[in-house]
Amino acid sequence: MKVGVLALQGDVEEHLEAFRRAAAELNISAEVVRVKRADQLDGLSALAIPGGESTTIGKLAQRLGILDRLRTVVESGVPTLATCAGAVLLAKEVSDAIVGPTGQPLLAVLNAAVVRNAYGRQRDSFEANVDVEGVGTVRAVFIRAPIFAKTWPPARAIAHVDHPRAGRAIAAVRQDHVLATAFHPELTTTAFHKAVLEMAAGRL
Amino acid sequence: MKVGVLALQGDVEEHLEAFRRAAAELNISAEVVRVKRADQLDGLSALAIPGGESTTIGKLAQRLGILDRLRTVVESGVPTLATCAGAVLLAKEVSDAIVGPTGQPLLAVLNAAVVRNAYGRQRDSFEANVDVEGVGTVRAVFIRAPIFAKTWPPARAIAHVDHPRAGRAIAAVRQDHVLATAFHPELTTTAFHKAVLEMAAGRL
Amino acid sequence: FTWPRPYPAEEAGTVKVKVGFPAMLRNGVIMDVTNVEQAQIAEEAGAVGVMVLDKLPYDVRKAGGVARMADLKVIEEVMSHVTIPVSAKVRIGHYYEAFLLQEIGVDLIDESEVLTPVDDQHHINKWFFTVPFVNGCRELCEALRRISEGASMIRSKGEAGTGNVSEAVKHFKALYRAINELGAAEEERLRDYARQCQVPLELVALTAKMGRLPVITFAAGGIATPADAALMMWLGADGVFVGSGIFKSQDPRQRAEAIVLATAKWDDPEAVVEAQKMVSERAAMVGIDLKTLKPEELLQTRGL
Amino acid sequence: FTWPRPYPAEEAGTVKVKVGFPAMLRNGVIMDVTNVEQAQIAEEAGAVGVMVLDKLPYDVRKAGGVARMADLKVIEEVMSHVTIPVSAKVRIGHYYEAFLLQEIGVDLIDESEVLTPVDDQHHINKWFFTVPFVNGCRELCEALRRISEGASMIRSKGEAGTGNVSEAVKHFKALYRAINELGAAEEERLRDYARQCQVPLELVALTAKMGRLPVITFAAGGIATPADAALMMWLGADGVFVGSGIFKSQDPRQRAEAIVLATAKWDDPEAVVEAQKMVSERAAMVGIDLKTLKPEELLQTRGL
Repeated sequence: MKVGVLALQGDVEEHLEAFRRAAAELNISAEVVRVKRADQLDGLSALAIPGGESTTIGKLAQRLGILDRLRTVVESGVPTLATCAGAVLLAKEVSDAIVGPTGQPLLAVLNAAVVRNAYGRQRDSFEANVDVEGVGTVRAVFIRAPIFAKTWPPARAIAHVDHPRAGRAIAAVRQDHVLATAFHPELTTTAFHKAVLEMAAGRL
Repeated sequence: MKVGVLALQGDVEEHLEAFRRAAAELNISAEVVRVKRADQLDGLSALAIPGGESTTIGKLAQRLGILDRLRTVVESGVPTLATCAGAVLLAKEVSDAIVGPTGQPLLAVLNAAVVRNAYGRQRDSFEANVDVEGVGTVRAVFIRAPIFAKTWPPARAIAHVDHPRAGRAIAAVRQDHVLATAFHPELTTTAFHKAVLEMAAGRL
Repeated sequence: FTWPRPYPAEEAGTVKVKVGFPAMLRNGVIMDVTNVEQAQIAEEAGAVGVMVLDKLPYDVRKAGGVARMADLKVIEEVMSHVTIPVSAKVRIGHYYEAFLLQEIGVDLIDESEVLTPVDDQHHINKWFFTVPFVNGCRELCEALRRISEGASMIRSKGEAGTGNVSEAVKHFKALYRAINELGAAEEERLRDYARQCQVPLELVALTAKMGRLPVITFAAGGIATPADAALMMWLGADGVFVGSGIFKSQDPRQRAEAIVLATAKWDDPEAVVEAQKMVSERAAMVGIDLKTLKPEELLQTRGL
Repeated sequence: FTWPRPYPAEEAGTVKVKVGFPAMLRNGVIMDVTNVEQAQIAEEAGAVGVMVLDKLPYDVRKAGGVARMADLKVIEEVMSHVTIPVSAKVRIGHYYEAFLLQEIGVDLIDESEVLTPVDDQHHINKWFFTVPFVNGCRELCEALRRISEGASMIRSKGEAGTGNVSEAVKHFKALYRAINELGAAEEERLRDYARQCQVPLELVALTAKMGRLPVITFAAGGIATPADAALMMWLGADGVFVGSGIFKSQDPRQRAEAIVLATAKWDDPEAVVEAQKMVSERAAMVGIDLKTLKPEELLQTRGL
């Protein structure tokens, strides 16, 4: 089966690598491809939207006419993993801790309100151990991470992290077949990619 | 227990060193810290305000919003040792032998009127043996030292020095838990720091 | 990654975090800006970051005198008007300008040969910082030296402010030829190499194993057209810095968008065509033919 | 301390007193001023002292001719309007200007390479004075020679009047590298060193034991921004002298406050940021690129 990583901008390489190792550990033969054009979206049984600059990815997706197709694909039930910038793109409401709301192009699929740079700037990026429902404890890397200010069903929080400044914050959200994280699992673990692949292989 | 030295400007190093040796001679384990921010004032069981430029220290304390907190801490009974510039800061009235009154920011805790540069300029700085009530004779170093023109209770003079030009002058004052000197004990002896530590340890 | 750890500090600024961040800039363009308007133009154009300067390299070249870090106010103003990472240059060896930038929360610091150096012996030891650093290099040894000082990102020096990309091409090829040679060297040869470059063996071994620099590497110096950008990506750059090429041209807005597009879609000629068409040759910045520069006007020889 | 005692004089001006005083200037900024207004600006800005000159170093460089000690009236006027210590420069070797300054009660005397020297063989023997002296140095030996002549305070020479801090950085590093080497040297090595520098052994031994100069050491020469000041403090300076950097800029008032703040709070980046924001790069004094100075225009080579 074919799984894709949106490869317009960001740490695409690490996701491809994670999928490859996840497939190997799960003993599934998966073909991992980069998605740079709209037509590479079809026939995907799983998708990942990488970390990076959400504004850049948004603008590029928009100008390359991928944005809408992406929305359709995600809504059509393709299991999707979105990390950091990915999560921002999926959210319905996005604002920035410093410059307030940002009129940036969005996919607006995830029922969540996202606040960018909530932890402060790059300087405040950190590592932490996070308990994720259904996965266990993972070493999480928060890089200019956003937080999910609030979620509404069917989206629900599956992980929390407490941070001295931001207090207790939601670190990951799940909405049916969509997994959105504020941190970067692809730098430390393959757990999330395994989850997505199992979803794609059709078992809960 | 934690003791602090106001470290905005002046001979901070010598006070830290004096406290360390005083603690060693008294066999108390004290943690000596520099105080550069308002929030480093709490939890102090003793404080020292070093010699230096009182105007500079005042302005810095003011602009860094430490002045008021400092006043509260001193009034709250934390035993305090103030030397030279320190003494000037604590005084309620301050004037200069040459330029008259100086509208410089003050803590205004000590009931004393201080005249700066009373002994003249740096050139007239000197060393002398001074009898200090409850400590004995100490080698005192007067550097651009002020004199306490007059004191009113509960502040009382605990040391005098006679100087050919200024005549007999008050060299040190004590007001409850506040010790103020015109000279620099931290250059020659640890006696004053021992006194403050004992106060902090709660005897006498 | 198991680097030795200098000070006890809490979990922020770990190596993974500092080296991870540039990974997020992949396929991106960082543009030199001198004020907010230019920064917003850059953001709308889709830049993944802006580099705040007092004067563009081309003007630095003209003005002479002592060139320092930009104003903090200007930098902060920029930081509060754009959402993309903001970075700034510091004079080589000037620890304190670096502290200040880290203090105001700059996302990336460039210890750059474009400014007047304050130390002609040592670069900043970047392990002391939680903010990632980027340094320029002309060949592999320089790059490895910077990494062993704690650089989390590397760029080619090229010859800043000339609008001629040929030096950058030369530096990138030199970089990758050396890396390929390492790929095949066995233990002993690595030892030699480590010695020549004066860097630890593990770093060389790691570079050899990965077949690339262990950190993100951008192209910089003389990029003026989308084609130049795509070329550098094609040569193996992870992204590009564009200096005077954009805001010294007559069509900065489109040129910015075009270069962003060309960088992102470098391996798709069709899109690069799109990008190339958004700019016109007449509007490009007039370049400087390298043969006309006197040796002491070369910026690339600064730093060690 | 058991220095040998030249003349019988009563208790004033003991070594402890002269060496103690600079200790009171720790973390402070001393500013060059040419009149009362500037002196008051300096005081309000929180300077711990002012240095009274006839012309700022930058202008000294321009004017040429013979540069002497400032007017006594101007100095006294300053002394009677500010409460902070007042200091002044004297020509190298000019005992009498020094006597005069001591006579009018100046708090600190700077035997400086900025003025035209009157003796190209000897510096003033400072043991004769009760007023403390400060001298410039480029490396440890020079510093120790000055101390053994009775200097109670030392500063780096840097290259005065250029607004470029790189020479000061070079001098400070040279200073501390030499000191560290001493730290580990045993007896014999100290002997060598004492011989090279032509200073008594005890002084070297003491320096080695303390791991620093036995007297307070300030940074001077080319400091123009708060960042420069913080950098020098970070390099181990006990305080800084600022010359033309302040009163040759367009925003002297804020620049003065900013540098005071940056010096006091050098180890607190946050505050230095505050300070840095109070100044803007455009208002800075235009610097002079060292490469453009002819050797005989260098002030740092004066004195021995």
